[in-house]
Amino acid sequence: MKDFSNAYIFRFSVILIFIVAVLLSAAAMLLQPLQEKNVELEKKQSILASINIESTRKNAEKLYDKYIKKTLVVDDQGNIKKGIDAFSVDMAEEIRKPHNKRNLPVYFSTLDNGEKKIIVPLRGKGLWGPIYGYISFNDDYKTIYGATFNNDKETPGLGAEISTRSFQKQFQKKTIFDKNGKFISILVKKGGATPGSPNEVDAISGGTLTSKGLQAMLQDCLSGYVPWFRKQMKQQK
Amino acid sequence: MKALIKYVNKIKPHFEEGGKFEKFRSTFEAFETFLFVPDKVTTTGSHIRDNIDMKRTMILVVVALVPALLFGMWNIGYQHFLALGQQVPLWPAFWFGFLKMLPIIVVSYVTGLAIEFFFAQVRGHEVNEGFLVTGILIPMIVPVDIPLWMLSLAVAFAVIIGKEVFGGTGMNILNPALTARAFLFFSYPAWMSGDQVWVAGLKHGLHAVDGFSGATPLAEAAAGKIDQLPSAWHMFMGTIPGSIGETSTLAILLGAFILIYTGVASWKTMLSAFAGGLVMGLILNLFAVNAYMQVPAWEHLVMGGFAFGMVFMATDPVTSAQTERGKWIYGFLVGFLAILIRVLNPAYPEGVMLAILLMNVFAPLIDHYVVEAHIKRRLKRAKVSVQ
Amino acid sequence: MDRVIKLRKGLDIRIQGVAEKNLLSVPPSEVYAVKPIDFQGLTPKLSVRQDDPVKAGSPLFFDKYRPEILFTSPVSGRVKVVLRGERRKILEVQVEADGKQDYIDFGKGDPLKMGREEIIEKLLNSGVWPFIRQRPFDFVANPSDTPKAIFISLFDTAPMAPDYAFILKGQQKTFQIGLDVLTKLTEGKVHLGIHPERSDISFVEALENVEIHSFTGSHPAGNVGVQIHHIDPVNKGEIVWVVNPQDVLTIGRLFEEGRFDARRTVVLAGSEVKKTGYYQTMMGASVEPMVKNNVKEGILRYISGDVLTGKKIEPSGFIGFYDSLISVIPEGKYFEPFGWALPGFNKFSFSRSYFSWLRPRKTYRLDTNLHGGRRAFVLTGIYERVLPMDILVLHLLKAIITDDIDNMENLGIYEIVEEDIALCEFVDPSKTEMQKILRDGINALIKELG
Amino acid sequence: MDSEREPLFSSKNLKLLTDPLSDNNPITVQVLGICSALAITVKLKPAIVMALSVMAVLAVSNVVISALRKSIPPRIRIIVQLVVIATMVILVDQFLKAFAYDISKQLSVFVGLIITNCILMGRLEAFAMANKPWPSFLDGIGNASGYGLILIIVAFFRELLGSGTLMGFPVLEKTGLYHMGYENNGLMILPPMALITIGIIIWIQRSKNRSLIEE
Repeated sequence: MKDFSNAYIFRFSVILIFIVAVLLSAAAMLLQPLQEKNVELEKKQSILASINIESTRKNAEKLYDKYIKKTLVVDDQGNIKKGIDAFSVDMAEEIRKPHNKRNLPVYFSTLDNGEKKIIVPLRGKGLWGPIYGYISFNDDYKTIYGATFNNDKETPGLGAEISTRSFQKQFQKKTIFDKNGKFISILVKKGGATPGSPNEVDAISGGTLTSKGLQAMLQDCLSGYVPWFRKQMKQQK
Repeated sequence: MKALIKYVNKIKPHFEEGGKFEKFRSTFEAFETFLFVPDKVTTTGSHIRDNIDMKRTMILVVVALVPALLFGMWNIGYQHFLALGQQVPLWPAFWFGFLKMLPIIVVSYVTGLAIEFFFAQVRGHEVNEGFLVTGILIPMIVPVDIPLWMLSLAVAFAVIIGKEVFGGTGMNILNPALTARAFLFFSYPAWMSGDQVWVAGLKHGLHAVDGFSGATPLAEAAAGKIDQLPSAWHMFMGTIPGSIGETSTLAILLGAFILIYTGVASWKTMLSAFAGGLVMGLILNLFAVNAYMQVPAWEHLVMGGFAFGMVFMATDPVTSAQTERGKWIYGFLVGFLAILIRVLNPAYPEGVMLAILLMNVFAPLIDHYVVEAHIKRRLKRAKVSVQ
Repeated sequence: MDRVIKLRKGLDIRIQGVAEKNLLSVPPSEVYAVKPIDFQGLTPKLSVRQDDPVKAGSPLFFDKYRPEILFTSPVSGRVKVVLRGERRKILEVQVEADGKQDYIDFGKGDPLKMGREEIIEKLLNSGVWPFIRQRPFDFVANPSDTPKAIFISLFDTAPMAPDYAFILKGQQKTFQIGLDVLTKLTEGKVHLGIHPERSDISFVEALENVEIHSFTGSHPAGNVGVQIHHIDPVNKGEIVWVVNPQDVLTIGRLFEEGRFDARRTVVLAGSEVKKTGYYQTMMGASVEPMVKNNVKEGILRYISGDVLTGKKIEPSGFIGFYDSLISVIPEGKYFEPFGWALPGFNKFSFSRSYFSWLRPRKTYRLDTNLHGGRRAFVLTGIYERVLPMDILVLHLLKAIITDDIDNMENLGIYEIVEEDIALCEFVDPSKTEMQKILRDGINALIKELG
Repeated sequence: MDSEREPLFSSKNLKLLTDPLSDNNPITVQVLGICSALAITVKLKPAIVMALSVMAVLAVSNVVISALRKSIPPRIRIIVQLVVIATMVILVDQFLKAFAYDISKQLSVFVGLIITNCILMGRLEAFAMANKPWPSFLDGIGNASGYGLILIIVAFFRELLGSGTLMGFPVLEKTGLYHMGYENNGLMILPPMALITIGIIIWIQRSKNRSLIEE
């Protein structure tokens, strides 16, 4: 093999690095908007799913703009926080903060039939990794209209069942307050919900720990909204 | 019988080398040796041989399984009618369980033996007796409502992937019966866990009376409902939901006695496995931070499949450690890990299966070190004698 | 005699047909044979041809690679035939006795006053040398070696084995001379293994120049290999020699009388023998005069040696070079319907897998049926229970099967020969041919060592 | 192009393409790149995308290295190879994130891990450094195809048996198998099953092709 001088090696490296750097930065600059759009679209699809609207990647943008009319951020005292964009709040970060420091996003939606829905994000821990989703309420601020959950690592066939529509459908028409107006969230009952109970859903058979995680997530995330929900209820009266 | 012997002898030449059915020689051998102890005589070495052979050995294991099997059949019926809120006498309960169990056993044997014969044929070696035991073990470690096609698939997986890939009986690394169970557990978790699969009928929409959960003691314990555990006496006797053969520690101990007395299975493995479980249980008691960890160590030994696994699975001579010293170590670690996984792992309520399979993998390593130590001792002796 | 070595592992097979203790005479055999196949690893080269006249002590053949080792005729007469097998392998050299018994005179001598070289020469010339075997490998000893010790087991625990205390009785003087010869051959000691319950203590106590060790326990406690293992084990590169008790007498008589005197007491035993007992005969003699009209009906197997390690012979065959026992047992060529599933009150087994354990004193008419098919090794731990040595049998055999020379050496192939693992073979449910595997391993090892 | 030169698809060049498909398959014969095969073969679609990604990275890197082979200083050649691969991998990753977001999510870190795939470094070092760009290109395509082929076979079975779908299309549902009590096999979705499937492929391949069994 040829013998190369140190100077040559140095020159070669610099040129190589230069070319690579140009190539990569160009790609990054050109592609970043598209990539961010993808993340955004996914979030929008998920939000839409919680008000039972199926969307595709193509029409998600349009549908989101059509149905989601307003967003805001509240704190756990029920006060509105100004100057924060609800859509850009990262729930993974929020749930790590103490309750009184959290930014709690709220999405308002108006359906085709004129009904108003309120959507809030959820995030918590399953058995093996994070679980997350959105849950929507009727404008009585207590009856669930729809819910969607997702997971990264739950056991297929057991814990991962929370991502199925059939499991999520159970939440519809349930309520997070009891008759006396006390907040109790939704209980994911192992062995089956008490028939007729407005606060309980069936846990996944064999997916006990994911079900528990889901219940904890609902309790943790929803409790922060309760003061604001109560305020809204009062105003409505 | 004489006529049969005559007939077998008449058709025998066809199956020998050069005969027209030479290809089916191992199938013929299997049937011949099943019907008779053949007229083979010693040619080299010792002129007389012990009466024991692999068939006898394996059949003894099956005999040892009979108490647990019979109890399991009765318990299927007992649990089923209990769920309906009925108390039925011994025989109807047993009959119900027997009818439930029969197809499971038949499917297990038919599938497994078909594959064994096929491979013996292709490879031209004898059909090994190992499946006599595996074929009855598998039905005893599955839930009663298991769909038969799943069982059949699991048996096929265990025999092909668990055994034949490695070169057949004697070469396999993992216990075939547990391989089948692991296959089912990971493939069809909905049929292998939860509260509905352990009692006949629940999974198929039978509505249990109030207060009957169908959960196994392990599931109750894993869910933190320690106060709802059946009494230790019930768990020892076995009138609890669970895999078909695993519930009655008493019946299993009867089997253990047969195995140890006839010398078929190693008492060292069993004893050290129970010791290992007890030690881990005590360690957990010591550092208990939740109710499950406070469960008395000895109670773990009668819960779930611990006793069944330690007596019938851990002692499998092919997949356990093969040196005597190794058996002590192997057994202890199996028991130790089984309780560790059971209590501290949230996802798998029963740790016995995973503990045994894991130690199956490590058994050759244990043996390796035992043999190395043995060699070292021998070499040392050589040096001493030179002086 | 201070320390008794207690062996707990092992098994006394409860076989029917143990010989009664009475000395019987038998009409002399017409034909005698020396069989090269009795000697491990020997390549024989003939020194006689058919019809050559021989005397008692005339060489018949010798070792091709160690021509000083001669194998001589036990009787005087004429070479009747040289029987050959496959590839012209010499199986038997038969000598027809003339009834006169002319001896070659090798000269008397007092071993204690003779030099080592002189003794060895005398042993070699007379054909008595091959009675001395070496461990490892069970070959005829090499005259140029000096063993670290010599071992004699004065009792035999094999099934139906002769009682040496009974045979040796009254021949103490000859035995002592034999021992004196052996003391001259080694730098170390001559060790004598005895069984306090089976050996004649008064006989032993009077012996000189010998170290005595007591053993108790079942078979194979009487195997000299087992005794070596517990007294002074053989390591790689070491050699010890072993001699059978009756052969010590032959050595003794060579020095006492100056000739190769091949007289030997042979036990005829077995469930199929009508009149068992201790027959006064000669080594190499035909068994025909002993068994004729003296066995029961049926297809029988005649074995020169014990039923665990002996060689199959014809009813007109010859007593092996080292054997003091002829066993006759039934052949097991029969079918047994569902034999493996029956309770088996009548089936002897080391394990308690048949109900025969209910009667611990019962003896059995054991036959040569294999009782099952050959299988891969499956059970473990059973072999070590019948071998009172610190050896992992299963791992050693596996090392041999996989041709792993290093592990064969490490796991103790130098310490055992076929007779030591014969019991393992007996109890093996997989019906593996262990003795054959072991010999194949030893051959492979020797080939490797060159 | 010009007639004096070796034809583009001479038998020697064709062999570069076909050999890695079976007789010299990078996964089943050389046992390389197993790790990614475990992770991304749950579904067919990501497996195909992964196969194509590897093909793109390997073919382009092979050509680039082959073109530069005479000017790369031997002392830093490994680093240069690595830089070329890494650049290609990052580009592919960026493109996937922009244009095939769902699949890139399923592939997650495994696109990035193409960098450490031994097949790539192996081919660059063993082939591209010593051959002209065109054969190098074919070698890259061939080896990536061999890799991809196994990936796709494994993914086919894992998706079909594990999820009952192919490319997301519910084939088994259409056959009515579920009504008969059939259920998807959860084990197929778990990583060990990929290893076992590859094991079975190797088993079958070797029992058909005795020459692969080494002494």
